[in-house]
Amino acid sequence: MSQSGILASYDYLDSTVDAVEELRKSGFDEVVTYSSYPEHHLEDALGYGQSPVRVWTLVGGLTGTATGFGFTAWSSMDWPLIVGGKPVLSMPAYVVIAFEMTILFGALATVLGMFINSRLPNVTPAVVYDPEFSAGRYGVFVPATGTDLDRARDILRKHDPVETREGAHA
Amino acid sequence: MATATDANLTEAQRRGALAHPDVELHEEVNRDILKMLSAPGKGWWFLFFLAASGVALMFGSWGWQIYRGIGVSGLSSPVGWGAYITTFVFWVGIAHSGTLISAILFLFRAPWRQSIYRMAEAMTVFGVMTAGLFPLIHVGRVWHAYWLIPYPNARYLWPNFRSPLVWDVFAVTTYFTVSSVFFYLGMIPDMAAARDKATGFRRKLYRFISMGWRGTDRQWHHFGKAYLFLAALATPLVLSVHSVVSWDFAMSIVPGWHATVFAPYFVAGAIFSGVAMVITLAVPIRKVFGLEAYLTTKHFDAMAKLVMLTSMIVFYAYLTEFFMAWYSGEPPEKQMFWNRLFGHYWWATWIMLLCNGLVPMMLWFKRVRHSIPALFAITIFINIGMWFERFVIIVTSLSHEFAPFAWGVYRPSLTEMGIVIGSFGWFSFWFLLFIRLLPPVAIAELKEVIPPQMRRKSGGHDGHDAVPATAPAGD
Amino acid sequence: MSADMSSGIKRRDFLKVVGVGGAGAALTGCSTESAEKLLPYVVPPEDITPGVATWYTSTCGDCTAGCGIWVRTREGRAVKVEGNPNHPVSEGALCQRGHASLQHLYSPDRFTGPMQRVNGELQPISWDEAEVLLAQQIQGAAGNVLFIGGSMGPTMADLVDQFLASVGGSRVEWDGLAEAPLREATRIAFGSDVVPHYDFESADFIVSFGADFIETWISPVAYQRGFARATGVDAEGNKGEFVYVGPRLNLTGQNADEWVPIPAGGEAAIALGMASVIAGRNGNAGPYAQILQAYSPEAAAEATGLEAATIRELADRFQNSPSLAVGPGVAGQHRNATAANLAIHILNSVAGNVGTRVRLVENAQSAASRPYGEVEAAIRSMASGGVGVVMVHGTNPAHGLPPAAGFDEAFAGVPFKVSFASEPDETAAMADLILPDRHFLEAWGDASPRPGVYSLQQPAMEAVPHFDSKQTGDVLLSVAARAGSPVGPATTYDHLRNRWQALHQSVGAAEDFDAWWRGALKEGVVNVPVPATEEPAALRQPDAALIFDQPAFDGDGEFVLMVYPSSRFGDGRHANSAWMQELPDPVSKIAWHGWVEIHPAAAERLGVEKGDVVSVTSPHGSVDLPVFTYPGIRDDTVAIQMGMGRENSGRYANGNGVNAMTLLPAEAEQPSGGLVHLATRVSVVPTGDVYRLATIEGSDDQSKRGIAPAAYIGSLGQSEEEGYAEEGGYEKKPLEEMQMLGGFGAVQVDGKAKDWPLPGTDRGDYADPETPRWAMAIDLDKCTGCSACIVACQSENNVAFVGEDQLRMGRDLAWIRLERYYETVDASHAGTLDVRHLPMLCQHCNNAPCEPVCPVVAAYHTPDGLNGQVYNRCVGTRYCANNCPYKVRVYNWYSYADVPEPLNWQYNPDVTIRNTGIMEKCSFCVQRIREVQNKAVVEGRAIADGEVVPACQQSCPAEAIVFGNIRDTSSRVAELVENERTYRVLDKLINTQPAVHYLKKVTFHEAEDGTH
Amino acid sequence: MGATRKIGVAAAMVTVLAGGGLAFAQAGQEADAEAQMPTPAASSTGTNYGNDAGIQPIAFPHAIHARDNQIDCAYCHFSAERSVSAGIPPVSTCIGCHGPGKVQVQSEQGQEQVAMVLEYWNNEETIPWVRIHKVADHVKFPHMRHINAGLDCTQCHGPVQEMGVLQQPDDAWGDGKMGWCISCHVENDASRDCTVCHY
Repeated sequence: MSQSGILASYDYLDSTVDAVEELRKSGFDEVVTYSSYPEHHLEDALGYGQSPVRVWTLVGGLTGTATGFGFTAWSSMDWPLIVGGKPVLSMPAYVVIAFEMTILFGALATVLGMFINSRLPNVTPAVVYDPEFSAGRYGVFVPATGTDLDRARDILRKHDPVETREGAHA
Repeated sequence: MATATDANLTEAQRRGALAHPDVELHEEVNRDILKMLSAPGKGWWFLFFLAASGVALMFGSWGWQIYRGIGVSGLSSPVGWGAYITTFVFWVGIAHSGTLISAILFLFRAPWRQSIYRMAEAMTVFGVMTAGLFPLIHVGRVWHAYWLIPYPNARYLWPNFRSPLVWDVFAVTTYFTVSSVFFYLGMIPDMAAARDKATGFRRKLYRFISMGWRGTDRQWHHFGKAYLFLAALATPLVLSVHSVVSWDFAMSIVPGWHATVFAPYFVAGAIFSGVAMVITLAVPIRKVFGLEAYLTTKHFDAMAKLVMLTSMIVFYAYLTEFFMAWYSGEPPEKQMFWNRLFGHYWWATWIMLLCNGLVPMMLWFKRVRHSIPALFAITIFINIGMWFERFVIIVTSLSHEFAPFAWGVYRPSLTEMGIVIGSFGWFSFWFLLFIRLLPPVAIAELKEVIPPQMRRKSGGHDGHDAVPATAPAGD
Repeated sequence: MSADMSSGIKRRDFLKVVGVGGAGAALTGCSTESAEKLLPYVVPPEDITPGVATWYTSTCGDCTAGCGIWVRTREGRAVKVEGNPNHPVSEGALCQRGHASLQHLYSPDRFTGPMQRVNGELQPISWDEAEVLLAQQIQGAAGNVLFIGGSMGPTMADLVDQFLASVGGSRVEWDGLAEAPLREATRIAFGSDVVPHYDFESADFIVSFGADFIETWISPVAYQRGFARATGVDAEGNKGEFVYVGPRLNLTGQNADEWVPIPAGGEAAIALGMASVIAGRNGNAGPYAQILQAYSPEAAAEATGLEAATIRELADRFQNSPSLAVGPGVAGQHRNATAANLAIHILNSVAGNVGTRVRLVENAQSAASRPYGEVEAAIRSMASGGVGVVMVHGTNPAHGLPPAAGFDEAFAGVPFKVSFASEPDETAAMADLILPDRHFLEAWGDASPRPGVYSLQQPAMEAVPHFDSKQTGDVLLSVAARAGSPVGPATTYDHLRNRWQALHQSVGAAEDFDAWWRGALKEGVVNVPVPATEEPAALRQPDAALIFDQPAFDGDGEFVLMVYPSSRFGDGRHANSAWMQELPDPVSKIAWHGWVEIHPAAAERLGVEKGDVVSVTSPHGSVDLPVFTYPGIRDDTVAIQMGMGRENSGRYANGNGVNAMTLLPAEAEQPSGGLVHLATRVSVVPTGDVYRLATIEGSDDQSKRGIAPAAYIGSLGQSEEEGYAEEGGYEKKPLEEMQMLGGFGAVQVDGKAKDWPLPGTDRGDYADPETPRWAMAIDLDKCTGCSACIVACQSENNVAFVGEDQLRMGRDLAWIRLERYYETVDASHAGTLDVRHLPMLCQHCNNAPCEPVCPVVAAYHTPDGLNGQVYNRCVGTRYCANNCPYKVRVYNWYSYADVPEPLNWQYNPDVTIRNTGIMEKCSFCVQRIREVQNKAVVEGRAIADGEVVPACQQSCPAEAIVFGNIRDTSSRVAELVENERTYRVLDKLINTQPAVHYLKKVTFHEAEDGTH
Repeated sequence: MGATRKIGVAAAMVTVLAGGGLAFAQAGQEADAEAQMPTPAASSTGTNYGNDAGIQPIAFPHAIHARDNQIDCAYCHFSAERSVSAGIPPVSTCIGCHGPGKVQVQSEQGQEQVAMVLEYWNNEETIPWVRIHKVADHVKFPHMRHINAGLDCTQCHGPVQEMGVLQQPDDAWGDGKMGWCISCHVENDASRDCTVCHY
């Protein structure tokens, strides 16, 4: 799903933040910013809430715990063999397995959650992307057409961008 | 020039400015780090050839061992575990620094982790990759080693989940998976950066690895959370893994192994050896790639202090072991520890005590902590000492167990030493590839602690001003 | 990866001959791809069922003791040798050499057929050609035929004598273990030209003047059993005493309650001193009264450095109980050996033991006893050209005689030399014609080991097809016929039957001969009753001049040299056997290589330690050997074992150790003519080299662990609490304290072992009371450390041998380790002696530490209480071995089971052969348990107590091992577990709850319990 | 038991795959057999002498003996009831029926085969039968226990009475692997202790 709009790149963080805030004030809610590092000023400017990734982590971890205990217990009872005079169902020993499964499942679920929430992997080539975004520049993309586009262009240009480009964003 | 006194900088940025006073621009970071990925010089090729020879030596020796039987090692009765398990524990220990630095220090917001954590994480992944081979090398019927993994089979057979070795399989594979994921996750933005600068094959490679990372606000948002949760999960994991490795020993009844102190003792030892190894590796990399601006004395100073702290914990654990043996009053325990100090392997024990207990005490002196050559030398001693620590724990205990008539000694064979030495080649092989193919210093995270460029200079002095969150556009 | 292991077992070749079934179960994969052939019989033998063992009775031919044996065969292969329970000599037991006879039967080094030496090289020829050749040579020799034989059964000896009478020639006998002085002394003392038979069982006080009746002396299996019955403590707490008098503790000496370390050659003085005390009271000395007056205890004390009071006290004890004195055996054959033997006879006689415990019926013992003097004469005759054809059978004088005897030179000069050796040896290496004899398990023969015992030897299998062998008796009969001087019967078998027909008549059996013969074959032995006691023979006036004083020793070295027979190789005849080479010597615990025993104090004087190589030089020769420091030898004596230093034997014997005989003079003792063994002094000089000995001994000190505690005889029968308090030293230790805190389950550690609940029963595990619970009890008061169990186990369980290099690394595979700890052994003082022997095998712990650590449950507990080891599941992490506190798990570092053909024929098809990378250990002979269970289920009955007998128990000559179902309260093992001496090794320390129970050794002194 | 179901599914898939493979292999073997053994095709009674007779020295038709003539298995495999091993009949057992002047075989192929048996007998040679049923060497299979428990020979060996030359039953019957043994032991409440079979 691609949207057409306008992209501006900036050298300075304060310009970028200013641009974003002005855009949002002007009613552009779907502004996308680019940066080469996690810049919380931008996130703040865009007004993010809690990430749903944490739910993935919790669910993954609990699934792991249940799997760890369940599987060890089931496999012990499936063919009960006595070792070392210990009970066939030696739950304390299985805590280790359950713990490791908790971590494993939790971690994998977290990564999965992040990928899904961040729309990764994203292999569609982006038209409006500047390789300099990964080096140090900041980018602001505003999906807009028609008069909105003109408005957005004005706001973006106001904050002294390195350049502006119009095109589609994946 | 950023100064730490800028009132408007975040705490992290202020600390970052202290740690990297010579790094000014985000572009500089990209340039300096990605420069390392350019065509390798002669020195790299020489090292790579050495490492590849080590790999050949290791797999050649292992192949010979599989062909002839495990008997080509020097292992025997009563010492059925020797250099292989020693090296296994050694590498697992090495592997601990990475996740420790990236996860625990991340959670504690330690200011000096950004420059080194990527290298440390790579060490973790390659360390586990090396360590993971050793149980396979060690078992007598490696072609049946997959029986340790619970997979559905027609025989209705499952592994014994009561065995610490099965715990170990779970712990080490979990650790490998999670640390690889962690390593990979942190690298995605940097791979995107590399992609945007690379051409040809490398561009394709990095494009594939970065999976279309653009650095959008949404991506950074979820990335940040995921990274935090992974760090939170990896922290208990890193503590558990070496605890589980220690339980391979502590869960047995062997005098010298069966001790409750083992889990913290091993974790501390792992951090100790891991951080020492980070220093050992960071010193030459810093020199070769000219990363003095990123790996500063402050970084080494901080790591040296961590080494010193863990050294004291480890030495305390040694003393605890000896004390408990004496206090227990049990002849097998007492005699085992007496044998450890003065028996057939006295030299190994004293190497361990000197290298791990005494030598790190030099780090009390600031001059030593700030001398890169001294740190390099000390950490080499620590690496040796920590290998011998595991050797002492494993071999002296087994050679002097409950039945006096069955006491015996163990001498590693040439094949065994070939594999142990080759494992360093195997580790270096991957590490050398890593520093040429992947950014060895975390670009994005470094930028996070380097004050961003601002259009509005704060009045008069040569620094960047803060971003007034609600300031109107000026100029 | 594992498929290659079956290549060691060539079923096809074997099955061509005999039949169907697995010739050995190898641990291969599940492949059915290989085109394995099943070869049935053309006509099935009546007595063979595939998959079911067939047993044949026979008589062991490995030494002159004549033990009756049972040979277990599977599909026609002999796979195990056991003692014949109905045979009065073996009574079901067997020594280590008897078990290892299979190694000679299947020795890969055996001659593949008759050979002729052409231009120095051996060339195969046919039996026809060989016999014709020999017949021609014998005709050409014109009556100058010399037959040098070993000790043979009566039928064989008779056959050889008939042959020699027919073709013209003479026979001499050479046996390195010949007891010529004993026989001569018996003749002088009592007029009976025999080796006496000794009854140990009825003695309460035994004195050995060096006789090693547990390892090698005369009839070790029978004597050891008698000894164990006499000195093992009984239900009433009675225990016979045993005093050992001699300069070196052999294994027999280690089992003594008291050691009187006299200088070499001093035993006559002590025996006479004791006899003089007794005779002074009862006047029984007969014609020796005068001599005894000269040899007062004081005189003996002066001669030997003992206290006269010690001798008097010994004499008192000797007189006051049913007593027996024996000795000094081959190792003590010094220049006055006949006198020493006579002195011991006098002692027995004055104490009234002759006729009861010393039996002199004609043909009392079949022990080898021909004097070396005869061989000396034969050598002279060969050297002077008086021999045209020499034939050597069953003996190896080129190795066994001191070089000074000149045998090699004289033998080499004989125009035609024939060897009947089945395996290569030093004498065969010089022979012109080799006519390989059958192994005794493939041949007919008989033995008469003691009065009234007639024992048959029958082939237990067809001759091993790899070797074109022929029984020497048959060869001789055939050659005699070809030489134109035939001897009566056509075959040895006919000859044997003829002779037994005479026996049939003399015993007056009711059945006709054929029925009686079949019965004899089935039983293996015919017993003719002899009187329980005989008229005590009176001492006769000596008819030879005898010197009872200490003998002369050659040279002026610091040490007296003892050359003693090996309990593994005898005089060297059993050396080419990997089992015997690999078996650690019961005394030194060293395998494969030789050593010289030196007292630690002497070693310190010399500045050497265990393993340092020293040069031992006598006036007759010099050898280099590593040192074994042994507190059980006087510090003025050193000792070297016989039988090693083979050069032209097979692959397992060659090059191990040195031939001790090269240090000895070739001298016949007078008047018996026996070869002197204790005749020279040696100097010992360190060479500076170090030899890494292959030994299983880690430490000889119990290190305060109470592994082999002992009980003072006076403490027996006192309150149980006290008995338990004495053990271990771990009682009331943290374990119980922690249990009181509720930290453990309902594991009870106090009280009797049998009262302890089976672990898991509280949870419902092992709930079925019908399921047996296997357990073992080992009485350490009976165990002598002879090591027969180790070889029996090796034979039963396909335990591979590993070779010296591997054993040196600690990789031996034996499932039983005979631990030997010293508590009090000190050559510097006479008195209490405490050597502890403990057979350490898998303890089958109920709380087995090895089980929970196995990642793949290859080690686990079976419902019938065994510590199971599933070979095919084993991955080889060796964690179980680490965690085994008893160190009884052994590991296949290589594929040791790939042995040269046809050694693999010995493999027991009921036991899986283990490949590389697999852990193994004692299984309580689970295959025997399952066999009995299968049988019982098919027959619809319960298993009786004693029906399951593991190989070690079956073999034990001392009857120290009892196996059974501990859940059955009436079983023998359950009864023994109730004994107050019962303890479980390390149990109090680590709560392993072993199924193997030991009964403490009982001492006559306040015992060190090994815990402090 | 959960595993049973899981494994059942897996087994079904394996069976489908194996079935195809087996058919393929069989076709190949048939060609081989024809090349090696010119004699047997199908007998006049319709009994197949077996499509892989080539590997056996004599194309022994189990069907004629066990089905047509109702000869008990234990008549020839004489030790199955009392031994761990079932026993391969000695040549004398064959001769007991097929000796000169005894049972006459009708078919031409059969006569040829009997003639070969007689040749072995006259030469006093054993017949080198090729083993078809074999458990791994680390597995102990006591025949007598199974016979005693009332098992029919065909339960493990397949419908031998329908076979010409002996062959392994297809995997649908049982693959002879451990899971198969265990399923039966579980069904019949027989011991699942490891050392019952492995020692």
